[in-house]
Amino acid sequence: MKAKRLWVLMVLAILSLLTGLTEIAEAGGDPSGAATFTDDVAGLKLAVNFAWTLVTGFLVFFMQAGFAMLGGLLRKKCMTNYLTKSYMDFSAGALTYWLFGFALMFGGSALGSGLDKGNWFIGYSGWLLLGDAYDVVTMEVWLFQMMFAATAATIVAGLCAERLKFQAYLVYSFFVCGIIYPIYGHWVWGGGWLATLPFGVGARDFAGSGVVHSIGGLVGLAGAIALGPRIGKFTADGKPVAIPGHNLTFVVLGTFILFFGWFGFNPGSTLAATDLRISAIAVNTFLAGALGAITIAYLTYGVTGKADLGLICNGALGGLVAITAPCAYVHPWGAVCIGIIAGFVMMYTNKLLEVVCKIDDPVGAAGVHAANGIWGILAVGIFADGSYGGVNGLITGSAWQLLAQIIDAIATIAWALGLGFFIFYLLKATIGIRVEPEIELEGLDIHEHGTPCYPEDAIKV
Amino acid sequence: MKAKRLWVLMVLAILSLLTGLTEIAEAGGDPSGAATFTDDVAGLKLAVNFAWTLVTGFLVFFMQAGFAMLGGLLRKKCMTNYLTKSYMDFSAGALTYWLFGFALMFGGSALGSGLDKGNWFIGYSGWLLLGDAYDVVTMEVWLFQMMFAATAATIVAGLCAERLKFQAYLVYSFFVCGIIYPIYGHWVWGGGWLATLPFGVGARDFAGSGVVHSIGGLVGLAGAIALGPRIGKFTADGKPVAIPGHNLTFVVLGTFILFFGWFGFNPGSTLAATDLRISAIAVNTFLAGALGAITIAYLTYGVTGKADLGLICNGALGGLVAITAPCAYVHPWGAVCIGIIAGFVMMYTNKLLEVVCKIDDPVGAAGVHAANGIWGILAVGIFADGSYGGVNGLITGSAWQLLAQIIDAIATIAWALGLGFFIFYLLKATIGIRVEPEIELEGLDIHEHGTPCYPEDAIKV
Amino acid sequence: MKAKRLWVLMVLAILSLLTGLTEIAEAGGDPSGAATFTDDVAGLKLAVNFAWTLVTGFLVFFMQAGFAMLGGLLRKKCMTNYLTKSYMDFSAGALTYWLFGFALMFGGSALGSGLDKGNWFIGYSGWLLLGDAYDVVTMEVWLFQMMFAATAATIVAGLCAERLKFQAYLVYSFFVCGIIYPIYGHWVWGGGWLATLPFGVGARDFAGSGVVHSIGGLVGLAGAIALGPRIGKFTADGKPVAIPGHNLTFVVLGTFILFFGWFGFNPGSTLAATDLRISAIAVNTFLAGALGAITIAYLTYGVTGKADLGLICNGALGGLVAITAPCAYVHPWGAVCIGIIAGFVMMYTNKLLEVVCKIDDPVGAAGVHAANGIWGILAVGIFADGSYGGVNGLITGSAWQLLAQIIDAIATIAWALGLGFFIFYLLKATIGIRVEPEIELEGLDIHEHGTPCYPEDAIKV
Amino acid sequence: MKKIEAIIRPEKVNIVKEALEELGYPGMTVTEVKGHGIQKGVTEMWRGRVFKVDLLSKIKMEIVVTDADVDRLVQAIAKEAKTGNIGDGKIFVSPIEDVLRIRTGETGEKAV
Amino acid sequence: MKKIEAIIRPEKVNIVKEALEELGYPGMTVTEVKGHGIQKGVTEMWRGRVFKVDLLSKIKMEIVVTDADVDRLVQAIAKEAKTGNIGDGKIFVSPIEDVLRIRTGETGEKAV
Amino acid sequence: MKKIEAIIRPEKVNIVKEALEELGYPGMTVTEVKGHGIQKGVTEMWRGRVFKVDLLSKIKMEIVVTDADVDRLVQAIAKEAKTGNIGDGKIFVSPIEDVLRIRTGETGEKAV
Ligand SMILES: Nc1ncnc2c1ncn2[C@@H]1O[C@H](COP(=O)(O)OP(=O)(O)O)[C@@H](O)[C@H]1O
Ligand SMILES: Nc1ncnc2c1ncn2[C@@H]1O[C@H](COP(=O)(O)OP(=O)(O)O)[C@@H](O)[C@H]1O
Ligand SMILES: Nc1ncnc2c1ncn2[C@@H]1O[C@H](COP(=O)(O)OP(=O)(O)O)[C@@H](O)[C@H]1O
Repeated sequence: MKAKRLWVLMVLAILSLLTGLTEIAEAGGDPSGAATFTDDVAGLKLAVNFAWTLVTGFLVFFMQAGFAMLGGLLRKKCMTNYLTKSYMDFSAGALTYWLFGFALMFGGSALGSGLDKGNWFIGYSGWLLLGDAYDVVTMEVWLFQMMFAATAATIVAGLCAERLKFQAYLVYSFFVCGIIYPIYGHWVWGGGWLATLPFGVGARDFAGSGVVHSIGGLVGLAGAIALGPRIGKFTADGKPVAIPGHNLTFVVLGTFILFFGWFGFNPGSTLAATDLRISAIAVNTFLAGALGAITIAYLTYGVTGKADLGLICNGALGGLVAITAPCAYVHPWGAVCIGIIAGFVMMYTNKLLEVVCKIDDPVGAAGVHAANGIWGILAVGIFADGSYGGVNGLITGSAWQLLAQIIDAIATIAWALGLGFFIFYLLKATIGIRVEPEIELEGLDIHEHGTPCYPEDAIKV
Repeated sequence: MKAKRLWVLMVLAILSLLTGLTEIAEAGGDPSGAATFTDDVAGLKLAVNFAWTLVTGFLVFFMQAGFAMLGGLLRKKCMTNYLTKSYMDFSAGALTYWLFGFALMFGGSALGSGLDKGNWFIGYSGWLLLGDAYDVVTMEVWLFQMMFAATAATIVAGLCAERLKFQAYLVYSFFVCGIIYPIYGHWVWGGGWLATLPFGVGARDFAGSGVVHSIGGLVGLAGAIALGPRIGKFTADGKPVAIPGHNLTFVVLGTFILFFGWFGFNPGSTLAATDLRISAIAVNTFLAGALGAITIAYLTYGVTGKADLGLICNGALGGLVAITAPCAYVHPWGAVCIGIIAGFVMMYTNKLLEVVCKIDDPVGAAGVHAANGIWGILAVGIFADGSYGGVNGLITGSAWQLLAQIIDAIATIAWALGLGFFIFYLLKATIGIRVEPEIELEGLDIHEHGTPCYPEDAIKV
Repeated sequence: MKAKRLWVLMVLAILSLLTGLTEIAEAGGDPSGAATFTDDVAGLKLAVNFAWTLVTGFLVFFMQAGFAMLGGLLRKKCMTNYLTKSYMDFSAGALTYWLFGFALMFGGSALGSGLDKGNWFIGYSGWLLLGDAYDVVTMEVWLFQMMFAATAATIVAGLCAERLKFQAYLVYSFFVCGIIYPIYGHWVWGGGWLATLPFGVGARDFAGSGVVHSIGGLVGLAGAIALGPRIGKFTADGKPVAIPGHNLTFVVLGTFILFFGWFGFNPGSTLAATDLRISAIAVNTFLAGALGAITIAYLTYGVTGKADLGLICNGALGGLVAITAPCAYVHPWGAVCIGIIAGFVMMYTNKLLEVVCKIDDPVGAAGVHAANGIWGILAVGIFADGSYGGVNGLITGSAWQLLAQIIDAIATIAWALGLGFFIFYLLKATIGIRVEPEIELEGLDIHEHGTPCYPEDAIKV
Repeated sequence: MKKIEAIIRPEKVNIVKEALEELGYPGMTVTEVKGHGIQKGVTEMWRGRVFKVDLLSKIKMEIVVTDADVDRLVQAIAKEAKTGNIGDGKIFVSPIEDVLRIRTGETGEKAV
Repeated sequence: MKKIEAIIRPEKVNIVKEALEELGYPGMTVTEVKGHGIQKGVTEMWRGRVFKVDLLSKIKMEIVVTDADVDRLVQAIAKEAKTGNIGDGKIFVSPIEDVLRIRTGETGEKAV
Repeated sequence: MKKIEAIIRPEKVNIVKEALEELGYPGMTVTEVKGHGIQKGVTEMWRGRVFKVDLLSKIKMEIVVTDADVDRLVQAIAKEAKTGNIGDGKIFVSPIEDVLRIRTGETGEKAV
């Protein structure tokens, strides 16, 4: 009887708490959109841009599936683990970003109702989408930006694959989505100090070569260094050994899905279909991705006589990462140049890291995301042709913008590597980040998740 | 010579029949849209909403691919069979729905030209999109709704997998798409009795937790009961045995595709981008799906020390099913609560059905679709915050809406389980529903389709 | 020191060249869209149609992933090769189309700024999107059309699979994307002679049954003939032998992705959401695809007692190809008829080519794309109901349109087969088109790409 | 010592294993194989074309035992694996000259 | 009775099987294996890095026959499986002490 | 001639192969198998339900050698494959009556 009474009380307490929340929620903003939409040109403009932003946001969401499929570059025995991380990335990210990441990033940006408080370093309004932030415009921005946050976290999983403890993963992904990404994002997109640098028009990173890709790639790089290479990745005398993955069809599918999603990522970043530059952005995105792939195809075919499919996929992604920052500011021929260079940047960064630095990056994410993210930031300062947003690169004869971009690049590297090392070494010193050697040899799947990914397949010789 | 003449005559006859059809077709409506679209704000509004509804409808279509990929939860030897059913579901469904399902469901709804006849129980106009129904608006509605009908049928295939005769499948899927789903759908969305209940604003099921998911899940449950468990699913003394599937990568891919499609399913159900609430709907959908997954991840990790990937995917889908009805009516924090509870609902329903009721549900669809569909219907009555459509749940202090939702839930269960049992037991008594034990042991693929799904792979030990 | 100076000079030279390009680029057009978009109904209309065209274009892009997945119909040992070709198709295609394909096809079409020069046979303006063609409207058209060009090239890869040299592939794909496809496309869509035939309203091919699918399929057919069948495809006495592929799940996934993409392909071809006929187009696309699949399901089930999944997928694609030309001009019942017939066309074309002509088409692309492309062109002249674009088919009692369509069909066959044979036999006589028999037996993957597609799987018995 | 090599139907593996567990046996090694004896194979279909698959999936179970155990185990396997239809499989017995248990280094009968 | 164990190239399986069918043989069991003898392996590439694969795919065919049939079958296999290049494989012959046909329970030579 | 048949842990394949390479050996055939001896198997989980997998992945290495080489190789394998825990595997030695090298047609000891 008593227990029952307690239950009733608890339920009542929770309900009244919720009622309270609701009242706070109704403090401001326009949650239904009824007041925001008006039956005229202004209202319709809003509707078109809502539809555009949401649909492109959905495409960005789908990129998560693409990242998951890149797990084909790993061995069967670790695939369940990688997939679980892929899946948790955006799920846990969504929770963190809703709780405080969004407020840290866009507080003070005034992009929607309830985003009024923030300074040059950090935002602090819009928590939990409560109060004034319970507004259709604010939620539209939230949705699109949330998708980006999830992408940054996912990149880390690739670099740390096949050896990272699941527990350590849960902790770092919290930090990436909740702290490292949003604060840096605030500097560039939330009205922070990088956006307002006094050179050129301030640092510009249209869709996030730096904000999303460099940050993710560099934190992951810190993780890969802290973890050390997989057993067997280097011979006793330090020569790198190939560790083939298990399914190139998944890799190609993943690359296609990512490419598809990138058409949301870049053109969607206008947040407006009424900004007709979207067609140029889409064309540039397409050309840079295509040229990244072609460059690698001819490079590998030319050098070894074999067109290397795994690297071609990496090349395409490298081109896409590089065009992400400059996509709105350059001419299609600029995109072609950026894509070609991106292929080389991907290729030689990864070679350097593997052969010289002895870093083990199982999926090649460092070259794709970290290095090409930086290249993308710089490319704005080189190839911007002045036709959009007043951004003028070297080719128009001005070097100031490039200066702003260089500062942005340095800030990115410092912030992401710095905090990345801090977190990973902290975790290493406390809960530990690497699984036991036996577990690594037998594969993480059975030990951390209880099941192989392909229960009917035998383990490889 | 004679045969030739006969042919000519037949062709002529068919052509004149077709000409007749065409004339009927031109009886009313605006098939080209030239009269419907006007070059002003009203016309543009229509165009924006057309684009929105069609694009989101396409996303819903893509969910079929997601359902197909969930077949990774089954064994290799039955995969061709499952895929064939997945594929036929929407194909056969399209035919049935075009012929009469749509007319039964939306006749009388007045949502478009030619949908004028229907009563509280059933609609009866719009057959074959002929006559007045050959209209751009009516066809827009048809397309979006058709996608939903296909989803309902697909869910059944999962519950009956690995043992259902293909022939029996062809019959039941006809009934689900042509009768069970449309008539119930008419009650809720076509202006039938549930929508007009005199409590609250009448029963509300925004995007179909009940209409699509509960109906599909419950009919499937009836099928699973009528079929009995797969050979080897329970030991002699009734203990459930794990039967691992064959490919978790497919399961994760399927879940991602479904999640992606859900952004069409829920926000698209406004049929209008000018209803700016779409941003809130998308945010709610995202959060509930994410929280469903997180709940299961921590639950399984906490209890067994292993994060169970198959269940995490089920958890995500459970959260998405649950938010489908209330997505437009609740605050993001409501979506978070609904998602968390959905995780538990999925988990414990499936446990109950398996351990206590000895029902064999190979993919866990009962907990995901049937139970969370019901939970979604009820959640409207609890968490609706009054900000949209005048729907007020418990948290605003009103219980009337919850009453309407409870009646809706009861009607759903009675209708779907009742007709489900009727059809499956009727089929069992006539053409038979279950394959021979030898076929089941060797796998349905070779016997019913002539080919294994992976011709180059060996069968598992 | 000297080398360094040379570098500096080279960089400077390149930069000044680029600056030059930029100036040319700025010669005309509206690259930012700021002048094109106006804040009124006309501007909004443009924005809606931009959003529509781009989003549907993205869906068409995604079809590339679908084509790649159809590789499940091939053997494991050639999958890396097929995937590489799939990937390179659109990448290399993008480059070619940007350089000159687009100018050949749409020069003179006046669809956007800078597309002013061209005649009845060929266009010649818009090269590299430079000068006046650096314009948001022109780039919008470019993006959408580019996606189509890639599709045509991809189809060829399927017909030539498992035996074509990678080098030969690189050459022919250049010709298809850069010459064969664009020039023919100019005739139909760029204002060339077929579009302006003096019968009916001139030949009509709404979304490209002929332009994309027949061209691709027929060039591929020429390739398959020039190559000859795979070793073991026919017994010594000429009986065809089944060569099972490796993964039907991929095939089904690919078919779903293609179907999904087709909703961009067809409805997007209006290039305008303000053309409300898009809803009818989507409905017709859906029904024809579904009926193609159903026809084959019942046909194979009826004849052999087994529903053949590989053929069902082919049937669906056949229906989709066939409806591509007439999708905008017919009533849904017409789409149903076209889809049913498409199933038979696919089935018996492939049988004929295999059994009688001894042509080896590993994925069945000839029946799907070549034959159904022709059927689609003709279907316009039969089923067009006069409700859209003034196109009247046989069923309205007029035969003139059918005459125009027949001429179009003949032109298609002559152009594609003619040039196809020319190129493939030229290549055969020069660099060779077929790999050595040992390489074919061991699989192209290791020899041409260095890696099997599934490194952890054993080769089949 | 002898090696018992049983080729059986895949669907019989579990029941045979249970029967053996009751009798006790030192260990087993299992391989996925394909094969045919008198059995003619099945007909499959690929994209509408019928063909004969004459190598069917079977399971090979290898058990190395001391001479004394051979008969008992062979009989048990034969009993449980039997359906009476062609395709039931065969059991081969062959000599083993030495055994070494890697974990302990023991050899001969006690290592079995 | 003897067991003939032939390790051959995967692409030779069909031609060997056809040759055997003409001669007549009691049955066979086929396994996918990997191996190397003198053969040095092939070079593969993974994401740009070259490596040597020294275990190549081979097919193991096992045929248990009466002593009288051994030579005939071994010769036939050897003839058809030969290309003259390294990697052609080997044939091993080993003793089988007993055979049991599960379907009928027959043992010894008549069970082969 | 003898056949050495070693059942070892998959993760030990490379190290065993390297040890053998130093000693020199004529060739080997490797098969993916599953098995158990004293080892009890591991516990897996499928959608929340726990179950025991008692057949674990192992690698079978077969090496046919002349009688003289047997001991050396067996000892080398035993040494490298050992972890001291159950599941290390076993090595079986059995007689081979004849060997034929397909490439050359040689038979007997020189064909090994
Ligand atoms: N002589 C043999 N040598 C090797 N394996 C054999 C032999 N005979 C039968 N087998 C194996 O046993 C399996 C069952 O053979 P089957 O012909 O069905 O047996 P039965 O003779 O009882 O009909 C075959 O698939 C094959 O793997
Ligand atoms: N001594 C051996 N023991 C076991 N298997 C062997 C042995 N020698 C060769 N093989 C098998 O035969 C296959 C062919 O060997 P290979 O070296 O190519 O033959 P060859 O001596 O004719 O060149 C190898 O892949 C391996 O599977
Ligand atoms: N008597 C046997 N017959 C066949 N294979 C065996 C036998 N005993 C062990 N094995 C094989 O050796 C592997 C290792 O066996 P295990 O029990 O771990 O060895 P140990 O006796 O050293 O604990 C098993 O997985 C199985 O494949």
